[in-house]
Amino acid sequence: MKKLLAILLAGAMVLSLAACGNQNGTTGEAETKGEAESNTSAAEKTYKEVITLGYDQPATTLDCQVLVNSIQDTLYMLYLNTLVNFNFETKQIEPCLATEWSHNDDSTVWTFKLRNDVTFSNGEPFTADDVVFTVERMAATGVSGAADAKNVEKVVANGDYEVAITLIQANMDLPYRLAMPFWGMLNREALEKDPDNGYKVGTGGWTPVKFEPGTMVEFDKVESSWVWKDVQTPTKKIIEKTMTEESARSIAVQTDEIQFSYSFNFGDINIYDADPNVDYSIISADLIYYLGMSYESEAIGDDVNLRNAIAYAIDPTELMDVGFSGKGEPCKTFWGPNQYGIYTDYEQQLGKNLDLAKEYLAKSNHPDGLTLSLTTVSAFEQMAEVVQAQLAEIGIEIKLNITDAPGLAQTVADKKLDLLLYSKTCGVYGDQFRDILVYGNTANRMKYNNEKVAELLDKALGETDDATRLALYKEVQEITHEEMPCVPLFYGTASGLFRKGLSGVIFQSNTRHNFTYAVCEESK
Amino acid sequence: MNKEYVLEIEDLTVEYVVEGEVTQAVTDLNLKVEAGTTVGLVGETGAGKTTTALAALRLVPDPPGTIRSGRILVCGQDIMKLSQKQLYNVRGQDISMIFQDPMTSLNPVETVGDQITESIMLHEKLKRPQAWEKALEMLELVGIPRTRAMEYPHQFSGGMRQRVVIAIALACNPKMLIADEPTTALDVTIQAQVLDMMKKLRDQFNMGMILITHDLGIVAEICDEVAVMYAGRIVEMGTLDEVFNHTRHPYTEGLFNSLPNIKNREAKLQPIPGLMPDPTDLPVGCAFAPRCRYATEACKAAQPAAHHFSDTHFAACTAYEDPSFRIERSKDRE
Amino acid sequence: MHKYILKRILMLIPVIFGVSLLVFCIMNVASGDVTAVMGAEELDAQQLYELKESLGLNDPLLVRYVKYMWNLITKGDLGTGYISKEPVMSLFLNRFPNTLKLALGSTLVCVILSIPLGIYSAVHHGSIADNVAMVGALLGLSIPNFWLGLVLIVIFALRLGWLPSEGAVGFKSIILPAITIGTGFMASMTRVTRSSMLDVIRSDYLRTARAKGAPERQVIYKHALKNALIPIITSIGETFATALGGAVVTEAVFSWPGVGRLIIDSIRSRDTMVVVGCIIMKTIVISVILLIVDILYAFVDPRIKSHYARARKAKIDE
Amino acid sequence: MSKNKKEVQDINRKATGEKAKGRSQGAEVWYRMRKNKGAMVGLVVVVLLILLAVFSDVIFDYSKQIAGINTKARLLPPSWEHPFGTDGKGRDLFVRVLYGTKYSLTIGVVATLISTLIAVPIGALAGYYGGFFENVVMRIMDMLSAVPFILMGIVVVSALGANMMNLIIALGIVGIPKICRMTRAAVLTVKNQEYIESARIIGLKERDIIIKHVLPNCLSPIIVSITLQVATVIISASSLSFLGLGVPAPSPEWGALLSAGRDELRQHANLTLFPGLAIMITVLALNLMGDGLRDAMDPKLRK
Repeated sequence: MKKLLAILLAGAMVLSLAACGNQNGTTGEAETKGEAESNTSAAEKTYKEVITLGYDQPATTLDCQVLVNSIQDTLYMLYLNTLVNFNFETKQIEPCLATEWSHNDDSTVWTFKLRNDVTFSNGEPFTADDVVFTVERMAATGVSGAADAKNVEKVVANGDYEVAITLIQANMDLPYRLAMPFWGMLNREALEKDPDNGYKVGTGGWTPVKFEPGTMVEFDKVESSWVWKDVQTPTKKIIEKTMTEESARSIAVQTDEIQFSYSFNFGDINIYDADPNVDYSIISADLIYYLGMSYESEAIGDDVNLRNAIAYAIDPTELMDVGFSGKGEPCKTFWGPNQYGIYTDYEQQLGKNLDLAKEYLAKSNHPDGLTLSLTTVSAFEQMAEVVQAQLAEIGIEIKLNITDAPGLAQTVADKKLDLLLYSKTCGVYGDQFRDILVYGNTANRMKYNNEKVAELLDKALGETDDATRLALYKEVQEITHEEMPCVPLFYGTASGLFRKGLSGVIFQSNTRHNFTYAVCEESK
Repeated sequence: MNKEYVLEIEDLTVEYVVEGEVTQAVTDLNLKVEAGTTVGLVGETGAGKTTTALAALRLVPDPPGTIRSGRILVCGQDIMKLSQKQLYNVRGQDISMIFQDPMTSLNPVETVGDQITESIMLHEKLKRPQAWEKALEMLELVGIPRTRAMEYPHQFSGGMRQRVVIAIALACNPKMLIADEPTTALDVTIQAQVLDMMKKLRDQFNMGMILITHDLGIVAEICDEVAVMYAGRIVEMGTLDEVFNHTRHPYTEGLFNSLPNIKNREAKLQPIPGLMPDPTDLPVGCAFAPRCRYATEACKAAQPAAHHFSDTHFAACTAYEDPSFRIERSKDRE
Repeated sequence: MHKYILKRILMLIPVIFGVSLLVFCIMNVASGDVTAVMGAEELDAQQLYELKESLGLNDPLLVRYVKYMWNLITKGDLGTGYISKEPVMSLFLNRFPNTLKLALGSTLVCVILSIPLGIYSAVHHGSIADNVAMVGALLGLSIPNFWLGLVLIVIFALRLGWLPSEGAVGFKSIILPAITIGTGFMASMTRVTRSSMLDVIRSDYLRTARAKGAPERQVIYKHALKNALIPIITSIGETFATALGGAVVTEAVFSWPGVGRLIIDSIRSRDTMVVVGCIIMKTIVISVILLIVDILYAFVDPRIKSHYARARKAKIDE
Repeated sequence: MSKNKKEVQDINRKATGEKAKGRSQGAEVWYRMRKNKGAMVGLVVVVLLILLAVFSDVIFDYSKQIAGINTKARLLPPSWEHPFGTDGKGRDLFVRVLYGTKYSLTIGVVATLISTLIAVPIGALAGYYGGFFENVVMRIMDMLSAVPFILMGIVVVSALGANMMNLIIALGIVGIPKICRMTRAAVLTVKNQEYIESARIIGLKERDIIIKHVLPNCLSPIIVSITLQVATVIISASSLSFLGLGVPAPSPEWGALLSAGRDELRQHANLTLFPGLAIMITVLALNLMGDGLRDAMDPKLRK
């Protein structure tokens, strides 16, 4: 068990969580401050009624079906529940609104049995009809789960507490997908009555009472929610604030103006080590940083030798040093770190190997080097400079094209993309890399088009036998390791700086932390 | 009998230091003014008249001007020794000044009434309403209807503005008034009105006055005594009659000669030849020597001493070393 | 006077048309569109096209502009944000008071620091003090806002704990951001004050005031300053208008929910409706403020007021 | 100097007697400038900066010192070996700040020049002629200043691509409204002076009146705002590079250095302090020189 967990469990509040994971659970090896917490008795402790969270990205909507990113998902988890949940600790799907679920033999029809004791924040009971409404609304206007919803042939409620979903194409990953926060269950009556605010009605432990887009969101506790059946917390209100300046946000934790800051500058760790009132947690995240090489770039095209030459000229540790003060895990394969079916023991391991790189370059169409453009977003500019310097060592001159997300989309649309330094969240289910490896999806900015890979992924999706499914995914990774559409660089980290007294937060490697059960002691 | 002097200036020397060059504006100037009498200070522009006036109120702008030496007694107090605070009380109350160009002497963004009231409030312990009332009286005294007190300077003509300036100066009925060419900027008809008013006010308040001008006509009309200045020094001083009818100094004679003689139309004008000397390096001897008809070598050698012709009349001219010396003008007037 | 005000307000209309068209075109030229920010990673080309269709992004520029202006003129409706679906008017209005408070605060800080400094260096024209004052004022301009902001936070919020380091709650939260922005404007306001005072410092009516026995402080701060006010008021008006534009960097450092950040976030996410709506509202507010500043001239300088009075009287005589 | 100017000078010399220090207009201004200590300091620093900018490629080895990466020597504090310390990628900040002069000075001066060359004539004409033309110009300026400069940056870069020239164009356009409004205000105050009236009476063409009489007299506010504008431009470049629109890496433009050093501010303030100082010194020098020039040319200030 993690050292931190042992210490915190010895703390006064013993929180046994029936449903959704446990307190301050962290996944992967966690790096924390680790000093033993002074063991004051429960009576003396007073708890904050309001907990304030500081995030760097603005929350711009509360309609879970419109937008997906780490801040939006974090908020959805407060006021919405999904049918099932994924426990990042045990790597298993756990019941949430649905108590049981099963699928027919070719995994095209999934049936879910629902809890019968759940009510929405507007008092309406949670029934199968709400599940039908949510899936239909996502299919009609949704963006976040549009890909899943399009694959749904029909969704039928059998009675109040059972629902059957029929898929067009079989998909073993459906439960993992439905565990995503943006698949929170919405209430039909609320949305039909008030389409503009109905999506704020959820079954979660909290409900948004004040929303200033891009600035702050305020949640009040919903005492009636089923979430509080077995566990009570003294917190009455949770506030999320947008604080884009990282150093100011970290200072706000030290002055107790906010109790949690999402991500902080690892370069300043020594300051936070010295501050007795704050604690931090850095966990490896399901976030892969890669160097994509576009097939629409005349210079690169499908020149495998050039691609491998570039791959072996990059030293990811230097990128991690510059970007994240050395924090992170170099990649061994183009796959998620906790993703089902990861395969890493190739005989030619990744990592900087100048001789090999020069060998490949000699065999490529541009033996004496060439000039390429490297596109990235401004947040990664410093790392892009490192790539620029590293590729210069093998005679590849890099012109940097720093832009923002829409600018990147435009560069891809204008077919002006050569190299792309970007990141991708990668979940735990097998099919996660479909959007980047299969031609036609937005995430596949490299326009990688390999029927074999697409075929393998489709087969794996419906494959019920575990061993065969793993073999299929192994073959996919071997192909990408060979053809190198993207150079996998390193896995990022999810970090948080918080008050010493904060507990009950479930840190999750997909960077969406669950604050439902957050509790914070009043600092002395 | 000891006359009651309102203003006594003793060997005043004022210099301007500009980019290394030193301009001797005024050198060893002595001047006394009794209450109720008016001294005319006459001379060409650049003779140091205004500097003398400013020195009397210690208003010479510090950089670049400095009062090198001299005692200046205003109603018996030597203002050179006064602290800044005491100086504020003296100015406007014991001694005040009127300036040449009415167009720029008034604060354009304040009403006329306010500007007079401010002067009163500075010196008399009156609350605003009473001070305002007194200001209206002053306005009427200088011939401006009290209804116009709320108007701004740009709504008045040149003459009216000069009346306002005078009203401001006399608001606290000072004992000494210095008028620096008060009517030069006005046209003739207005000039006469303003001068009459000044004479009436002078007698009414029994004020001592210095009238700075280059117009001998005005001097004749209003002044009791006359002092003629040339290149920073007083070259001749005496009563009106003595200077006008018993002129001694060649420069004074030159001034009178350059006036058109109404009686004798054909008389040729005799302007003084040459130009004012460069104040940054005045000659050792008499500054007027280069332009003086009677100039001798002695004149150029040393500063001319003052020769007294009566207890009130003197002229600083070396030629009078020889007692029989007479200038042209005084010959036929003897 | 009323005719002048009416004319100025009427002139706002072409400006609003111009600004909205300009910003619409600019947002159209700017690369990419809002869908790139909606996390639509998993959509394929067809779904992406439908999404753009639903937001009306596929219509040609002119159609979108006409539709937008039609809504604006007939219903006064600024439309809703693509992402937040919130009406732009409410987005702007609930952030605008914060920007107004901060703009007032920073302009006040700037005035309190720059005007005495400007007067001081005008009175001591050419001396070392004059140069030092100018360098001091320049310091404010050269130090980037985020640098000064963070230094102030570390000292006053973290070390001393006197002031909050973030948010816009309560009066104390305005102090640090106002100082950060205010010092940035000091350089130009000090220069304007200094040069307008220099023009006035040698005028004759100051000599008259001194001859009255007025103390030097009163001569400078009452007589001289009042005559030098016009350019200074212009500078204050311009500073306030610029501050209203929102100091984006400072708002980010102090997490100040101002309009500046809203506009920048919307620009970065290409949410054209919010960008155009906010800029139109901002332009209206700034134009009104600059109008008020012009009207203020009349109260400060009677010559201007009488200019209007005379114009009105002349009209009556006709 | 043209021949007839020389003759005019000789006449002057004779008229005022050999003693007078007759000098041509240019020499007169230079003579007065030399007296003003501040202006001289400013001039020396500006000349130094220009030399540094021109010869930076000779002095520094671009690839090794400017672009080379050495992550082992990351974020070292200022020391003898690295007077300004090292940046996030282990490169010596002192060398990069000096080298950055080339970019920042060019951006600051050229962008301000563009704004001035466009804004001053328009502003002068608007102020001088007034009426409908002035209204149209002023409204266009209101429109231009309504567009946030960051949006202008994004558009120019996405339309023309991200390089230094486009950045300069963007910053140049953004600077126009402020200078134009200020020129108009200055011209308005000068326009109804008597000497303009008399210039018109002696039959000068309007264009000559503006160039020879109006503009020289509102030189003072123009010079002041131009030198300040250079600082604003350089600092705006830093906000643009924070958005990735500035001068593309690895060129060490001061604005880019500021934004790169922003995250490490708490423990490595030197990363932003020294570029900030460099900006201040440049602007201070320009200001002092500008003031010196203005005082020398302004007849009113001649004692």
